[in-house]
Amino acid sequence: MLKQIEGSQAMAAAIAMCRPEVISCYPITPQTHIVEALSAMTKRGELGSCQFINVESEFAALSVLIGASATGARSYTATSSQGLLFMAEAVYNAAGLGLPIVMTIGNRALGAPINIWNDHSDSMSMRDAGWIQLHAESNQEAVDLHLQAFRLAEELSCPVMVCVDGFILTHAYERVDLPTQEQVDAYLPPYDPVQVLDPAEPVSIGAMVGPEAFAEVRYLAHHKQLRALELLPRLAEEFAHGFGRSSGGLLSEYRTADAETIVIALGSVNGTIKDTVDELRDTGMAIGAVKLCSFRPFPLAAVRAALQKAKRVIVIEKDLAVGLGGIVASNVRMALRGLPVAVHTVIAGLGGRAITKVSLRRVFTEVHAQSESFAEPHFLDLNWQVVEKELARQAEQRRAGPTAENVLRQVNAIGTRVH
Amino acid sequence: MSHPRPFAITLDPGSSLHNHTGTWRTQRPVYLNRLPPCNNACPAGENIQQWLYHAEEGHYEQAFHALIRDNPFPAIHGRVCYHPCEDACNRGQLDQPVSIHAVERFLGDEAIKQGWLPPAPAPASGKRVLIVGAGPSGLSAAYHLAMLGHKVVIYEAGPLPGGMMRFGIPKYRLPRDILDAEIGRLATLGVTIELNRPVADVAHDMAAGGFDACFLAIGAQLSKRTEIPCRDAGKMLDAVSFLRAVESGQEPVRLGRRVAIYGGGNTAMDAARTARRLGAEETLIIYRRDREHMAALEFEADEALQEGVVIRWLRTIKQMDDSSLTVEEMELDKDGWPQPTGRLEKLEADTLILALGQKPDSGFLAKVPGLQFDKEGVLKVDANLMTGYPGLFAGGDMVPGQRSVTIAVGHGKKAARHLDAYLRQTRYCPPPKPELASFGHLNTWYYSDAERSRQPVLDLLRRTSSFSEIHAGLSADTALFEARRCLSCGNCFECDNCYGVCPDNAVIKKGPGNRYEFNYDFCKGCGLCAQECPCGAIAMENEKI
Amino acid sequence: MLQIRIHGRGGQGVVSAAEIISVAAFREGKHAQAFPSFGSERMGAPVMAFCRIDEREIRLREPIMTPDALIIQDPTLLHHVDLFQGLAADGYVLLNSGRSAEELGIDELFARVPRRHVCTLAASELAREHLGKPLPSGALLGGLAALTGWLQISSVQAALREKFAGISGERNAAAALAAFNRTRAKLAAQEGVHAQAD
Amino acid sequence: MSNTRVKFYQTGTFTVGNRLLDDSDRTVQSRPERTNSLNSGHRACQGCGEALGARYAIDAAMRAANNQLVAVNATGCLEVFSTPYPETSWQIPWLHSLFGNAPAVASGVAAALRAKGKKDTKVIAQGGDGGTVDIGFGCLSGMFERNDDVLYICYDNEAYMNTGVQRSGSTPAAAHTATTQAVGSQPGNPFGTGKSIPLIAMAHGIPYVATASVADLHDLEAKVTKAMGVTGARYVHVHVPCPLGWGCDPSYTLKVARLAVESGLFPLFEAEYGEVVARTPIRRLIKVDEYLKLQRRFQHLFGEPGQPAVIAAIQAQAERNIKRFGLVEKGEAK
Repeated sequence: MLKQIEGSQAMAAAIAMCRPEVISCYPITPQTHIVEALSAMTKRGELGSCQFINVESEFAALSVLIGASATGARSYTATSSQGLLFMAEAVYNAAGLGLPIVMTIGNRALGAPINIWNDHSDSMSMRDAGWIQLHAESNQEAVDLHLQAFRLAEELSCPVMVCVDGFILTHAYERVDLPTQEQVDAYLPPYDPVQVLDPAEPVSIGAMVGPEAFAEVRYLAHHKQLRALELLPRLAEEFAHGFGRSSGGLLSEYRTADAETIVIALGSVNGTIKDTVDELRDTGMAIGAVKLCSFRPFPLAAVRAALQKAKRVIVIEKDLAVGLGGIVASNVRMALRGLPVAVHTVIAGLGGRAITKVSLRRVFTEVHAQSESFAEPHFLDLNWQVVEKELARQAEQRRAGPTAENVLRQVNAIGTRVH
Repeated sequence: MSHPRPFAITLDPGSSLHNHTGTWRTQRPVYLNRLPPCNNACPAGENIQQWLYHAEEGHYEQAFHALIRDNPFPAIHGRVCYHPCEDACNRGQLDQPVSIHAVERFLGDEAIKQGWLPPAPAPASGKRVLIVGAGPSGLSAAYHLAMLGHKVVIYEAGPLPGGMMRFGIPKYRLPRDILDAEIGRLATLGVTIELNRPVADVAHDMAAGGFDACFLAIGAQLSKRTEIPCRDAGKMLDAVSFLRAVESGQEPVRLGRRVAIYGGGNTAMDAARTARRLGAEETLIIYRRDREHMAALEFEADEALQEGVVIRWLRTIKQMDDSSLTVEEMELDKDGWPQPTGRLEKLEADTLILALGQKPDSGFLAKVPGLQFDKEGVLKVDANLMTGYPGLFAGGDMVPGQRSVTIAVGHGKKAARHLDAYLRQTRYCPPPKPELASFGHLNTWYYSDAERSRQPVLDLLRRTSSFSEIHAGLSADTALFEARRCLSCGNCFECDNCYGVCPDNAVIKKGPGNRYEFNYDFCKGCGLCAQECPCGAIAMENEKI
Repeated sequence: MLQIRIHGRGGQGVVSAAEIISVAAFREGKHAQAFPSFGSERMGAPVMAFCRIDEREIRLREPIMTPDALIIQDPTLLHHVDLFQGLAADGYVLLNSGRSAEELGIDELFARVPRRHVCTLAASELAREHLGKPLPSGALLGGLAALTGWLQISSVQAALREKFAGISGERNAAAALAAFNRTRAKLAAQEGVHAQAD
Repeated sequence: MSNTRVKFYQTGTFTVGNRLLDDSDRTVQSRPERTNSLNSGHRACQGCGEALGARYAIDAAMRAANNQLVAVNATGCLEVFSTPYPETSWQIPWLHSLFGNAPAVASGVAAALRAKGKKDTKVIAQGGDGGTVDIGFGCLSGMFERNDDVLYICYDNEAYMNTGVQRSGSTPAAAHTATTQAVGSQPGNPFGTGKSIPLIAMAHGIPYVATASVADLHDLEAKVTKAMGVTGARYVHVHVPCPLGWGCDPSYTLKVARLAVESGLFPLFEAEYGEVVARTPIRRLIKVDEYLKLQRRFQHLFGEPGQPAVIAAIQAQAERNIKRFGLVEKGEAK
């Protein structure tokens, strides 16, 4: 059913239709609207016997789900930013124990300085934890990915993160086609765990494993993600069949057929990229785009196949591997190793900095024209004036004070400018 | 579950049983039985802890049978035994000793009340044994020999069986119906007692009666005397004949108003207390040493004092006149021996009873070849209580050593064992004694706090005016409680501590009466079981590596 | 594609206003996208919300930099925030004020957009009348419908009823209608003025 | 099983078993059919108090729960020695997640059971003092505050033994550990430390809180049994000596635990909804030195010159406990 609805509400509705049995959460912006909605539904009895648990920290939130999932309950939570970091130990543990928990990440920057706005630093920090990470471009896809996430998690017995850009999607009202309960039930069978805490059949879960078997356990975790590479397209296909629209999968291509330059990115920025691509196409530029949905597992083969015909690739990413550059870009380079394709990293949208068509257009054009001056990595819309001023100031006095505040003072206009 | 479980992180239950941690062990626990101090101290060799164990469960008949395997006279001993077992009882170091004698008496009295009898004796051996004297050791020997299948005949010179138990120990300590009841049980074993049957020539009587062996148990009937100048010998008599006269109730004994007793032994106390009961207004004990050196037991002296008997310590009698005694004050030298001071004093007394000890009347044995005596006529015996004359054994007060009813009964048992071996041409070797269970072996924390139960005592007035028994017995409840005060020193009583406290579940419980077993596959040898065993029935031994 | 930007202060329902516009547009079969200026919603802080309306799917996620219409819920912002930034040449401006645009001293605005595209509306007063509290959104949306003609007043009212359950939905709908009519009248009057001026 | 003392007969209810007790007065540990939830073959040190305490507690809980029990375990000795791949000593459904999250994981198990309508299955969480009073404290407090239907059992051996005897939040005053050296003006663990989680638990107003000791099995089992009969968040704090970390002979594990109780340093009590409702009186009151002397971690307090002032302070602490909880009854302590 079509609905004009806030992203968080839409996702909550979809998650509810997945019949979760235990939901546990701790408040942190910008994911809160999702769990608030689920809490209300639980209270209204719309989720049957589902238990909604308010806990004292994100660490506890995921820990509660570890217990619940190991007891055979379909388990869900959501978090963002610092919350995910505070969870970190449990994040690794849930994956290590192979518990099919689904968690929404309302992507948000990491402090300090504290910043509540969107980028991908948080989920990137957990990219090697053994969770599957799927990124949504729109709220429609956010809804659809949650349905696929539970299916995928439970088939593999592996936890899944659905990454949704904070505010940009979570707080955006737009048209969403919500599935019916019948459709969801048909797509998502009841949870049949591979291991469960049951007095009738006792097992010890979470043994200490020494050097003699640890490497094997890790390999098996890796192997699980390789299986996900096969499973994801199949589930997407099945989804398209059952719901009449395509969502998810490993990645999707946009006007790449004859493209010399291909832009690749995660999440909601793909919409703006597509509009920009259309405009540039109108000027005759051979440019296309690839939307990467699955970041973990990273679909090396699919990415290679999608990009190999291009002359150059631009990676737009909302994160920064400090001291290296792009995280997605490094993965893309790995996919393209051995091919004569130039990969350019564009660090953009950090801490909520708006990514505008204008800026993208400028960058795409520059790269397409193979300008020598293009820096690697390129920081989109970086205010060099401010940076150089601050660097100079730091150079002259040791006690230069807090950088963040100094920078703000220079850009004197908090929240009043559009960008 | 249809799915395969995750590798390594998920494990099947209880699988650690493959890991035999017993290999870590440098010491191993072992169960053992140690010798309880009560058993060790009992002159009659009773297995006290054993019969207490049955009594703890209220299985009194079982307890009785366990008891009479060693001593046929629980009702008597529960009354007259000086119970060295209680002096040895480890519980004495915790609160007060278990009142073993009270429980023993309860069992004895219960047996009489219920008419419990000894089990059937062993098949008849066809051997005949003569026993001279129906005192404690004679009767004890008779019982044991009969149980061993021999035909036993007792020749008793006196009119009634019991010896000193009847003619030495006053009624108020041992009622005669009790004495008769327990002696009576011997008849059921085919023991015959011929009364008023003195023996002049043992060898002749043995041959005449067709006896294969003989046990002499004539006791020590003769009072020792001392020279005291005295006008009227009639005013002086000896304790043994005094007590016998009172018991046999023949011609009335004239004592007068004031009676003095000379001596510091139990007999002196018995004589004094009997005199009180016969109406003596003043009863005075004169003893040449002081209280801590007296031969009588504490409680005997205490009870005498309670009953108004006066004791003059450190006095010797120089001479006796019509109604007075001249005594000399003594001083103890550094060795505790009395030395004259020359200070004299007069004491009023109408009668003087001498209680200066006894010696056996063994003259009639003079002509038996191979026998040896000391100057007091005490008959020498070897370690097996056999005299120099083959087949002739002796025990009780007539042989060297301490004298008490219980010692005598012990002699009877011991003699019976050796005599039986003699008759069967074998040797009797007693089993080796295990290590003594000392207080240090116990973990006393586990034992409940439980005060020793007291026996009711007759009020003083009736004590001094009648011969009725002073001490009453325990009720069934108090007897049970008292039995349960036993610490079971050195022997497992199945408290489950070892089974419970083993961190490795390495103790196997084998069910009631079957105790436990160690599972050395898993025992790491920590020693907790030994440390927490209340009764010291587990020891740690080094593993040989 | 139509782009609307709403300026106001936290707590004045700026974000809701954008959402309601999107719902109204959706009810008319259009694609719409509403989103806030992602600030931490502190009371009184200057906030913005955006709404896009289009016939086709809206993929663009950037903030609205060249609005076709501006709603200014709080005229006190006029002096320290660059409200008219990027306003289209023929853009519309609806101000919440009892005073006239002239009185507010924003003449420079008239140089950028046609005078008749600028309108003030005493939305807070209307809100007080209808809701009992000065929450101007409902009224302003009625005004917007009148000023721009992009939305049917009926769909605005329906959207308000959808957003605010029960009585407060009705009251908002009423306020919207009143504002719609008042604005219409005002515009008609202005037309008159200009007609004479020609 | 009630924890009223049966004093009749030799050892009354002081020993594990007693051939003359009524069935209802017998300990779970005395029964041949006990579950041995923590099975033989585990890798705990010789004389491990925690291994013992865990079997005591879980077996009792199993009996109370009719064997419908799930246990969650925090990281620590208990977890490491009981489940090294490829063997586990647990006979019950058991889950180990992390050091600091056992209470939350247990809440999750309870929630799942509730969601699935499995009312008969009970949940226990267990951990050492480190996992309970320090790193797991946040989750513990949360579980208490939500009054989740979980019994949390802390096996307190007063330091981080698994990592080599470092100080924990429940390490007693003056104790020498790898991180509290026995030198300087305040040798060993500085004073004013060591938090009482039982009291903190009481402050949450949860239905049941109790302290217990491996040295008093009847008491421990009675409390676990009682706790299992209560719904909501429950906490039982069990004192379990560590021969290795405390530096005493493995065979002294129970002796030392007993002395801790008898000296008043480890008070045994029960509380309901934040109020102390019962305490187990000291049986034979002793001075603290008797307890301290047996342990190498307190060795520096004795000998020449020794630390009489420190010992006096510890004695004072014991007397505060005795006064606060009324641990000495007239005529009770002998």
